[in-house]
Parts: sequence; C-alpha cells; structure tokens
Amino acid sequence: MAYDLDFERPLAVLERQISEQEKKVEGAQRRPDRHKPGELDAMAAELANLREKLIQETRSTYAKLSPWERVQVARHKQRPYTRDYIKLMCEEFFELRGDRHYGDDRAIQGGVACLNGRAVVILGHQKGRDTRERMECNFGMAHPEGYRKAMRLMRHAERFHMPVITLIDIAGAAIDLEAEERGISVAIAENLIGMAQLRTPILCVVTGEGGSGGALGISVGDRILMLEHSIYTVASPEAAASILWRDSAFAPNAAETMKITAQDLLERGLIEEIVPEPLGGAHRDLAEMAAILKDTITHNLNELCALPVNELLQARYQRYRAIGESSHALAPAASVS
Amino acid sequence: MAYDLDFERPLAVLERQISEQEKKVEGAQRRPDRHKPGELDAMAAELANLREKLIQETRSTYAKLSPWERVQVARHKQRPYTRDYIKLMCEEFFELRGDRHYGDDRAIQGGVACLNGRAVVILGHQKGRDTRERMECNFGMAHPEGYRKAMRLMRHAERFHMPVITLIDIAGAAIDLEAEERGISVAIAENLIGMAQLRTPILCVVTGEGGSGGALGISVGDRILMLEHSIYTVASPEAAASILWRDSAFAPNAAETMKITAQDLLERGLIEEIVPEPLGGAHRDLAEMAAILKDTITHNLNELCALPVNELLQARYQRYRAIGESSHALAPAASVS
Amino acid sequence: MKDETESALSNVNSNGAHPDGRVKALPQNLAVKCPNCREVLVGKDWEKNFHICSKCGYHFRLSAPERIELLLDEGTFEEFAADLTSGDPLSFVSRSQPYRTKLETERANTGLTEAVVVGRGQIEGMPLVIVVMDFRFIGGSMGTIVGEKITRAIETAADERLPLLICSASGGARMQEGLLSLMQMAKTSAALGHLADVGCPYISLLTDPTTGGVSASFAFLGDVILAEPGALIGFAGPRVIEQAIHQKLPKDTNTADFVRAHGMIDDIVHRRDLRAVLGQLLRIYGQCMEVVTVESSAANE
Amino acid sequence: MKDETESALSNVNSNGAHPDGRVKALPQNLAVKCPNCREVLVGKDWEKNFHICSKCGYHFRLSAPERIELLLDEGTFEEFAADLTSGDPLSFVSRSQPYRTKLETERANTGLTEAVVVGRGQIEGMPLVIVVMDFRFIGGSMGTIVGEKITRAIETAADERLPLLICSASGGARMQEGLLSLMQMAKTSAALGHLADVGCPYISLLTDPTTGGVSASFAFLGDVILAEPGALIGFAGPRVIEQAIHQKLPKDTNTADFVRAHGMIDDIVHRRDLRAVLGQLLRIYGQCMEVVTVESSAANE
Ligand SMILES: [Zn+2]
Ligand SMILES: [Zn+2]
Repeated sequence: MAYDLDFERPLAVLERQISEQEKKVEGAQRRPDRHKPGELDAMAAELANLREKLIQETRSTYAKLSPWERVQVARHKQRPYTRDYIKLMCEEFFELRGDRHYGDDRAIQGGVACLNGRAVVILGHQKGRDTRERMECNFGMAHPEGYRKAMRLMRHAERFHMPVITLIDIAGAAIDLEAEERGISVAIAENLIGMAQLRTPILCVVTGEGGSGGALGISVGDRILMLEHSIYTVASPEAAASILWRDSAFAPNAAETMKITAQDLLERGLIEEIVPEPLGGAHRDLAEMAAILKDTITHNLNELCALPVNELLQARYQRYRAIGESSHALAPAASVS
Repeated sequence: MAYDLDFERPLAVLERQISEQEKKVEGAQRRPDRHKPGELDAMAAELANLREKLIQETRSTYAKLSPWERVQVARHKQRPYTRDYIKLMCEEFFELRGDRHYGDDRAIQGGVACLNGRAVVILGHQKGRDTRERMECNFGMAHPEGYRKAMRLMRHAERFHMPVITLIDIAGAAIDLEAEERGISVAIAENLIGMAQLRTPILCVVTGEGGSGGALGISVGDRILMLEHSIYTVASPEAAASILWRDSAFAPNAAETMKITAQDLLERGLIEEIVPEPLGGAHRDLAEMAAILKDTITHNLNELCALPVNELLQARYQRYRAIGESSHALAPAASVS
Repeated sequence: MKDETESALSNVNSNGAHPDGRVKALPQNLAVKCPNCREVLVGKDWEKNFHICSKCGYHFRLSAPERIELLLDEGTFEEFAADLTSGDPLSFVSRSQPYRTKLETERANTGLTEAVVVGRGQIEGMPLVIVVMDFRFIGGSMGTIVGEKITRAIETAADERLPLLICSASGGARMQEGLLSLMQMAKTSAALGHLADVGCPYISLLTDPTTGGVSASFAFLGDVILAEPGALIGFAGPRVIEQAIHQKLPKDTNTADFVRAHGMIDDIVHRRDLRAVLGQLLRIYGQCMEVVTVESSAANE
Repeated sequence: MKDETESALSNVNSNGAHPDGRVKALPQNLAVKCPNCREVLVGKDWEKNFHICSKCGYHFRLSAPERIELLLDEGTFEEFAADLTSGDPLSFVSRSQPYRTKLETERANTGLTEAVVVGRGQIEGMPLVIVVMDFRFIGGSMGTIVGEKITRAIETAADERLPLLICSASGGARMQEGLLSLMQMAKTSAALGHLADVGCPYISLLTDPTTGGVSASFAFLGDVILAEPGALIGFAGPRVIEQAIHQKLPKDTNTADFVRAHGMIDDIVHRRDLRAVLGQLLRIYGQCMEVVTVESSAANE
C-alpha cells in the first residue's frame, strides 16, 4: 500500500527510492557478470538500509502526528471497517438485519458471533469500501432505522446474556429529510437511555471517526476504547471551524483545540484504553490490527463478564455521572465557584 | 334518532305513527274548542299507547336479534366510538400521540385519563363520525404505527402502574401496501407478546366490531368484555362467506355459523362479561351507554388492581393457555382422541 | 385471514401448480414441471436438488415430512403430541360440507393428523424442538389443535431448555373454528414470551406462504427470522390488497425480498444452505444458553 | 451540532430578529415588531399576551426567568445549583477569543450564570422540579455545567419523588468544551433512566429552537412531550440539511407541526394554555405516583 497522505510525502519519496533500488538489485542479480565484485552486495545493503530508514521514518512520523494528521489517518479510505473486523476476529458470525419497523440500514451492521469461543453481539458503522458499497451504506452515516436495529440487537444480547461490542466509525448521523421524518433525534436519544440500562456488558471501540451524536448513539457502554489514530469529537473539525473560526479551512486548528485524539481523551479520563495500531496505521495491516483488537476485546470482556450485572450497571452510571461533575479532573475546581 | 336498520322497519313504522299522532295531539291542543269532550284525552292516550308499544316492540326485537342483525347494530354509523366514551366517561383526559418512529395513526387514539378518580391509560380504535374524520381515521383500520403507538401507551401505563383499558371497534387492520411495508404483521405480533407480559392490568372491551387480527392487536388482556350487540370474529362474515360459501351474500350464514356474538362467546368462555346496552342499541343513548360502561369498567378495575401483579400475569397466561386445550369446554373430549 | 392467502395462492400458482400448492408429478414421478419457469425437471434430480428448480431456483413447497427429512439429522426426529386431533367446536357446516368431513378428507389425503407436526430432533448433533407446518392441510391454517401443538412445543423447549425452530407455512387462522382460532395467535405468542424469559433462542423460518394470523403472531416473533427465497410473506396476500386498494402492486410485494428490504427478517437462506445456517446458529446460541438458564432461573426466584 | 442551529436560526429570523433570538424592543419598550409578520405590537399588550404576536400567533422566545414566571405559581420558584458555573476545561480559544471571556460576556448580558436554570416550584399548587434552558446564553448550548445542572435536577426529582419538567431551548452541545459536552447527552439520559425506574413522570416541553445534541437526548425522552407552536425542532436545522442534500426542503420541515405529524411528540400547546395543560398532567400523574413509589421501592430491593 502506497503512502498517500499529505504528511506522508517524505515516506512516499523513500518508498519510491526503495522501489527503484529494488529494480536495480533485481536487474543486477539477473546479470551478475556485468558488475564488479562487491557492487551487488553494496546495492543490497543500500536497499536494506532504505527499508530500515522507511520503518524508522514511519515510526517517528507516526509518533508525533498532529491531531489533524490523525484525522487523515482515521479517515483513510483503506482503513479497516466493521465488516473487516468481524471477518478477521470472529470464528462464527451471523448477520441480524432490520429494525422490524421500517428497513435495514446498511450504515450500521451487526449480528451474533463467536469471538474466542464466547457468544457476543457485535455491531458497528460501515462506511463501505468501493463506490457501490459506499452508496449502499450512505458512507456510514446512519439513519434512524440503523440506530433502532442496533438497539434491537443489543436487546437481543441482553436476552441471551451476550456481551455487546460496538465499533464506531462515522462522520456523523445522516443529515437529510428522511432522517428527520423518521426521528433521528428520538432514535439516538432512546439508544442513550437504552444502553445506559442494558443488563449486559457493553464494550465500545472507536475504530475511525467518532463523529458526534451519530457516534454516541452506539457508544454508551462500560468501557470506551479508541484505536491509536482514531478521533472522537463533538463536531467535525470542519464544522467546528466554520462556526467558531467562520472558515472551515481552520479545521486543523479546531482539531487541535477541541482535543479529539485518543491520547487527548485518555489523558482527560474520557476513555479507558488506547488500542495500538500497526506501524503506519491500521490500514497498512488489517490482519495485525484485527489480531491486536481481538486480544484487547477479549481481555476487556473477560473482566466485564465477571462482574455481577447490578455492579456493572452502577459502575456504568457512575462512569457517565462523573463526567463534568465539579470534582471532575477536567473542570478545575477554581473555575467552578 | 330514526330506526334505520332493515330489521327495524316495523319499529320505523311505529315511529312514524307516533310522530303523526304527536302532530295530531299538538294540533288538537292548539284548538281544543274544535274537539268533542274526551276526544283530546283519547288522542293523548293513543299516543301514550303507541309509545309504550314502540318500547315493547323494540324490546322484543332486540331480545331476539339474529347474529347478522347484531352485525348491523355493531356497525351502526351512530354507534359510540372511542372518543365518545373517553369524553363521556373520563373526568380528565390528555391524548398521547405518535409511535415515536413514524407517525400518529388516527385509527387508534388514546392517552392518560382519570376514570372515577383512578389514573388510567385508555385507548381504542376510532372509526370516525363524519366523512372527514373517517378519512383521517382510515375508518378505524389501523396501520402498524397505530399498533406501535398503542404498545407505547401501554408501556407508559406499565411504568406508572396505571391499568390499561382498550376499546375495540375495527373491521380489520389496514390492508394496503403501506401497512405491509411498515410491517403490520410484526406490529400486531409484538403487541400480542407485549400485552401478554405487560405488568399492569389490561381490561379489553369490544364496543363494536372485533375484526380479526386488527382487533386482537389491542385486545390481549386480563378480561375481555363485550357490549351486548358487539361482535368478535376471526374474519368478517363477508370474507368468510366469500371463501367458505364462495359468495359473500352468505354473510348472514357465516355470522350465524361462526359464533361471533357476545352471547355466543360468553357461553363458550371466550369472554368474561357482557355489558348491557340501552334499549335499541348503544347508539340510541350514548350517555347511558357510557355510564353503564363506566360502572362496569370501574368494578372490573377494582378487582384487577387489587391483585399482585405476578398473580395477574399468571392468570392472564392461563386465560389464553386454556383456550383450545383438549380439556377446554369447547373442544369436546370425544373428538380429541 | 384465510381469504387473503387463498387469493394470494391462486396468484402464485397461476402457471400450473395445483391450487393447494401440491405439484402434480408427471406420470410415475419421472418428471415435474416448475410452476415458475415451466421447465420440466427430471424427478430424481429434482429430489436430490431439495425440490428446487435447477433452472430458475424456484423453491417448491415441502410437506412437513419432507421438511423434517431435509433439516434434521437422520433418524433423530421424535414426534410428540401426535395424538391431538381437531374436534369441531362450532359444529361448523358450509355449503353442506361439515368441517368434520373436511378434516377427515385432509387427514386421508395428507397422512397427517393436523396442519402441524411437532417433535424433538437434532441438527448437526445439537438437540432442538422443531415445529413444521404443512400447507397441504387446509392451507396450513391454525385452529385450536395447531395452536395447542405449537404451544406444547414451545413449552417443551422452555422446560427442557432447548432451542426452538418453527417452520411456518400457513394462510392464517382456521375460520371453521371461529374465534377459538384467532385466540391461538395470543396463546402461542404468550408462550413465546415465557420461552424468551427463560432464555431459549427461537428461530423462525418463513416458508411459502406465511400470511394472516400466523404471520401476525409467532412467525414474526423469532429471535432470528429466516425466509426461503421467493416465499410469499405478509399479512395479506397481494391479490387481496389489490382488491382492497383497486391498484396494481409492485411485483415483489410481500415476497421474501420485500420483507428483508423492509427490515422485518434477518436473512433469506437458500434451501441447500439451511441446515448449515441452522447449525451455525445453534452453535452460537448454544454457547450462551448454559449461562442464560443458570442466571435466569436465579432471577426468577 | 451547534452549526445546525446557528444556520437554522438565521433561517427563522431572516426577517428582523436579532440572530441570537432576542427581539429588539423599539424605544422605551413601547412597541415590539413581530419577526414573522412584521406587525408592530404595543409592548404592554404583547407582554400581557404571553409574548405572542396578536396578529399571527408567533410565539416569541422567552428567557428562562420569563418562562419560569409564565409557568410557575407566583413566588414558588426556589433555584438550586445556581452556584455552578462553567470552567474552561480545554482552555479553548478561537479567533483570538477565549471561551472564558465569552462566558463572562454572556453572564453579563443575560444576568444568568449558565444556559440553564433549575429549581423547585409549583404549578396549580402541585410541586415539581423544573429545568428551563435559555437560548440567549451561547445558543442554549449544553456544556458540562448545563449537563450537570440538568442531571442534578433529574436526581432531585428522583430523590424527592417529584414530577420533572424540562423546557428545552438549545442549539445542541457546546463545542468549546469538546467531547465533555457530547457526554452530557449520555449523562442526562442515564439519569432519566433512573428517574423512570422510580416512576416519576417527566414532561418535556420543546420550545424554539430544540435541535442537535439536546433534541437527540433528554428533550425527546419525555414521558409526555409537548411543543410550542412554530418551534424549530429537529436534529439538524433546515439550512444545514439543505446544504447537505443540495435541495430545497418542504417549508414545514422540523417545525412543531412536522414532528407531531411524524409521531415524535404528543401535542402542540399554545402558550396561553400551557399552565392549564401542565396542571392537568400533574393531576393525572399525581394520582398514580404514590402507588408507584411504594411499589417500585419494593421491587428495587
Ligand atoms: Zn423453474
Ligand atoms: Zn406576527
């Protein structure tokens, strides 16, 4: 996979050098007689050197990504989506469709699955990979029936005492007339109260973009994890910029100021854990990403499933109750008179 | 109100005679000098006589209505509807609208009310009186959102420990593309299971036509009452006739054979109580009908609300469980080998 | 409710099938004709192909015994409640035909005692309770005994903590038993509420046709709802709706595709994949059932 | 979410009102101009008429103190949590304007400490907990302190077994507090779950405008949901939707009429009838609340 993001340009240059060097080495190997002794070894060493350099450069680039750069990674078109994770993590999966009221929203998909031998309900936003799928999924921007299907699946999990795993990756809930007609506000609101009271563990993982109410509608749970380069925000940086800076070009500033990265949010106690990504981002190695996530999910579920459900619910209530209390770490006591 | 049903023709004749006699008496009273002594008294006596005769005839006619004649009464265009009962029975009423998913079906209406000082949820089919209202209500033929609203109101009742009163009067659930698209089957089915498990008393009253699944969708409860001239049937007599007799003209036969009257169903143990109607049918005296029904509802709710909810639910389960068991009164042991 | 299906049926089968849904085998069962594409199929191939048309994929209706043979591990089916047979609670007679006689005829024609067969069995070695309706028997209509047998199956699943599979094929309630039939909708649904409380999964398979009172009760209450391709599924049949609204309906109205598109079912499963899909579901739910039964029995105390 | 409302606002008020929704009184408050029909209204009449245009029925926005005066029995309001004021958790600055300064300006302009006022009060002699948002304060946006005050009000209602009334007027979450604001949606909703468990009724009154994160959380979770005539109500404002779909919307999109027609609210209540309707609801629910609290406390053990 090519390095194709703006801030990856130096890496892309290195990548091109590597590919040229590879061709050189290959050509030389085909006709070793044409080269001086040692020349071939030197060429191979140079190639290895370049490769090592790329790894180092990638590592250092990704170690100090700006929030706006993370936004680019979180939105990468090759980033793994919910269906990828399901396919790569679950031993068995059966999709449950439909809200039993109106339709089957492809922007949120999920079903029952076995994950490391445990029956779970897993669901998440699906942005879609190719054009056809993206259209079908409305680019992951879910409609009311998506949230209602999600709640139906979670009630299903509750009935069968399966834990729920939600994967969040959405720019924002659908903004159109149909969404309003069928009550996108009501659908999200009912999920918030429904998830707060669901009598089974809920583990939420922000895998890409956690965009506003559309993200929150499936991410009320016992623990919120975020992938290393994912973001979670009250409004998209572009939207925030166009209001607070009166120009959407200030999106990078908004991304910085609003504290939307996994690192910012862990620091502020709003999430429980960061899930490391493969070098250069999840999209560079889907299988490794899925393996890491599977391990993370498993150890979290092991802990959550061991708790009596009443304790779980009380802790879940307290988790949210504490956000923005005057005693909260984020609201300095001084400013709350 | 004029006697306007087919079988009421003799009563209509009497009514016309009374009205003529009334005019005569009135005329005579205006000019008493033109009449012989005693003539005026005789005319008045004749009027009283005719009036008494009408009452007697009405009583005897209504005492031996055929099932098909009862169908006519149950469908009378002046029969009291849900809104009439609410207005006449409840001290306070606030309508709760909408299913919070799609729309507000006017074919099923209801809300919170005070009935004899008790907070209740009351809801029912509304056929509509004039043309405009009938169109708006789809003649009482409810769509999925009507059943979903009904269930929402019943959950509301459950939360606030209010008993539920449902009034049933529907030819049948909506038969159209929209009903199928939004899952009329699912909506009714979910009400059946929801009502079977609702943790508050449910009292159902068939006030007019209890038409098939469209009726059942709001009539699973602890007790089913039927107004004296109401019907409750698995399929409309016309539909049954057109299938089983291959000619809808046999509707009267179907009405007879299918045992659809309150009397037939009480005898078979399928309902708990018959609510008497004013002489000549509920439509002849809405206020009296409502007063009778209010009393009946009150004494039933007094009993149901006194039961612990677990007992209530067990009895409700048994009520339905027993229908069609081999031991059931209606399935003679002999024929169940 | 029955009318809807009967109308619907004549619709579905307008091209050759017997109106009750049975396919007339050509002489000596050597060949059958597909009612959908009119292809003449070699009988043996057709049987091996799960009674599916090899040309157009049309799923022929299956009788209850055929369905059981298709789905269950060989030799695992144990029927129960087989001795329950319908009485004639209303002494029903229409067009000089007593219902009682009709029942006898149907019994003779189908070899069944009623429109449903219930029992225990296994799929891929996993035990379950299975309910299979048979459309040949008075259109699979639900009378008191159909309702009673289904309720007993549900209760058995609940008592023995087994998964439940119901294969529906029905035009709705049985008119000849009047309101008693309608009440079976409530009875079976209430029983499913109890099943849900004890945490047993219920898989509902909708086959051609599933309409009327059956669709408006247990058929659409599955924890998982599957349908066979092409099945007619809905409250009313398309013919009845067209008569009611005086308009032509879109061609796919109330098909399996239609109900899936409208979010009413989980998936459409080709008949050759059914056993595998059911096996997968039983494995997944099997993993949580022990947990559930332990916890729910604690909660119910 | 804020953007949606701000756009929506410019939409609603395109004919004369100040963009933050405050109406500019003409000199000495002798007259006000209706932003809907442009009628010039006599100030005293307009105030007696509940701030409604006598010509077209337009409901002017009310400040929190005005709303409280309108709804509660005189002298019964006791504010609590008034001392909670927003910090600046992210040290937020945009366009050289620190959020901290913005807060100070809003406090000075409105005389309020935050975009919501909460307290106890009575309507027709019946006690309740009341929450009133004020759109003048940063568009009624919900930051941590707004969420905190509302949550405390909900908890107070639950603890004291009182009915709860929330009058919403908000453009959504407060962007300047980042994700902390979004989480107030979850926090308030969870608290409402607790309130429902103890059986206290929650009446939600949607006033102009109710959008974004407020509409997608507590505002639409009322046991009874009322709206004022003409209020803008929805997830997104019409302008934002039009920009997103590149199409004109029907004129009534996301009005009170629109959400009622789509089954999302119980009724639209004219401002002059509000007290009476609330009184009626408190009477009805009051009759079952004693029963509820006794039974639910038993059930929770
Ligand atoms: Zn074919
Ligand atoms: Zn005006």
